[in-house]
Amino acid sequence: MTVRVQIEDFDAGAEINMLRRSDANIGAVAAFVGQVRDLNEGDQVSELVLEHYPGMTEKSLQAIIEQAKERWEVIDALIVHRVGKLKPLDQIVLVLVASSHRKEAFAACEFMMDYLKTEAPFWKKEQTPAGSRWVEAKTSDDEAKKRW
Amino acid sequence: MTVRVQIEDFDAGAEINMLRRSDANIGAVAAFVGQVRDLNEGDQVSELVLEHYPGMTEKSLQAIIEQAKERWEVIDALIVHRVGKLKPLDQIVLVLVASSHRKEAFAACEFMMDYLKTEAPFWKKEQTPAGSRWVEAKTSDDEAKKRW
Amino acid sequence: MTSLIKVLYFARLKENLNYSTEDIDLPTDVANVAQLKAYLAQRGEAWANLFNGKQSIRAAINHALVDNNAQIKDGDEVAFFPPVTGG
Amino acid sequence: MTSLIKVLYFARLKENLNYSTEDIDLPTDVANVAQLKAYLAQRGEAWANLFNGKQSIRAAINHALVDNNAQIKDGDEVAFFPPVTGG
Repeated sequence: MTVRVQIEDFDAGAEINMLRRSDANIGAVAAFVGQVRDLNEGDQVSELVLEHYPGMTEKSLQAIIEQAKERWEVIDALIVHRVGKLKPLDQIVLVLVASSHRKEAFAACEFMMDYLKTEAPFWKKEQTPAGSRWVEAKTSDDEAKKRW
Repeated sequence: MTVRVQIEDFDAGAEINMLRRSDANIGAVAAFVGQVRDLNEGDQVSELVLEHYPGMTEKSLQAIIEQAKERWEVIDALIVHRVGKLKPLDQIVLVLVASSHRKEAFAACEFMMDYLKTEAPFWKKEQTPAGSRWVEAKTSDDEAKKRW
Repeated sequence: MTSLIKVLYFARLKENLNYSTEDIDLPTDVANVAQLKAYLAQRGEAWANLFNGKQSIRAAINHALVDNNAQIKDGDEVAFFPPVTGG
Repeated sequence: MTSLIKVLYFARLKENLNYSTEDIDLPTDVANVAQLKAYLAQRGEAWANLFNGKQSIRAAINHALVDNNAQIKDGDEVAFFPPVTGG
């Protein structure tokens, strides 16, 4: 169970292989990769800056993994989240869940993303033709979290 | 939208990168990797042979992607399924779904796995200490499909 | 009028019957999947065991899953197999 | 008895206040998050705009999300920030 907050890019394939090969009781790995889109709220986005709260971020991501472990049979999990300057097509976040069976892996992975979106202290500022602006939180993310 | 049925292993990371980089409107990639477990129904598994129905298999997987596209906003999707001899820790199946948003990507990816498990003509024969046996279909897979 | 069809068997069926594919010239009273199963069940014990209706056998015509009522026509490729176990 | 706490501001708050961190020696009548917000709102227009209750401001004490009723004690690290937008 690992969390990493980093400026550098990540290698989703290498992380998946490391996770799944660690235990032959793993039958399913559910993965999520988030990437920067070139469009948000109808405006062209040329750059994104991700700020976070060092110290709290890591604890918050660890707590999200712990909650997932309490609810589903998670053999191993990983969250990698990038901070700093990002451009469209750059990867932002990787969430992996390894389990014996796919249903548990899918549920835990989606749960972790929904919680990350509403609890982990990251903030996006995006550069558009009209200048830079802080990204607004979405009510759809709060609703996604309430399902669980 | 691609399906591949192959003896060779696949590189999940390379496939994820190829898919996500094709369109800057993609914000979310949901992925599923299935691997061979060393235990099934309480018995040690040393080897698995995957048989399929060439011709029907590819059509069946394409039809599963088409159904997912009708229900969710899928920008691109991929299914790779291996056949032939496999051992514990070998990868069996890769399902990828790229969408603008995570909810659609997760739903379509899980839907595709549930349909693949009950509709795509693959059959597993496993080698255990007591000899070889055909893997029995699970009622839990039929139930997983009925949810959709 | 005769109907010449191709029949394929997979997985456990292929092993139990020791048959993977054959061409069958259908009798005129065999027009759907249920009737083809009944026809095959008459071939002997191994066939009867599989096609007597007690085992869960799936059928496909021309690569599409079908049920027992599906009509079979000249030139069709019909496949019989156990419930699938991929993924 | 005085309570010395550390206060951090993030994202839009940090920019609007032009402040990222400070040490505050709390008055004795400031014992919870709501009272700290009211105390900060008195500092001027930019502060009032953020802490008057009309904006959605999240608070954390010692790295854990808390609500307005959460008690603040000597040595705490209190953070204020907008709703999060990671992922």
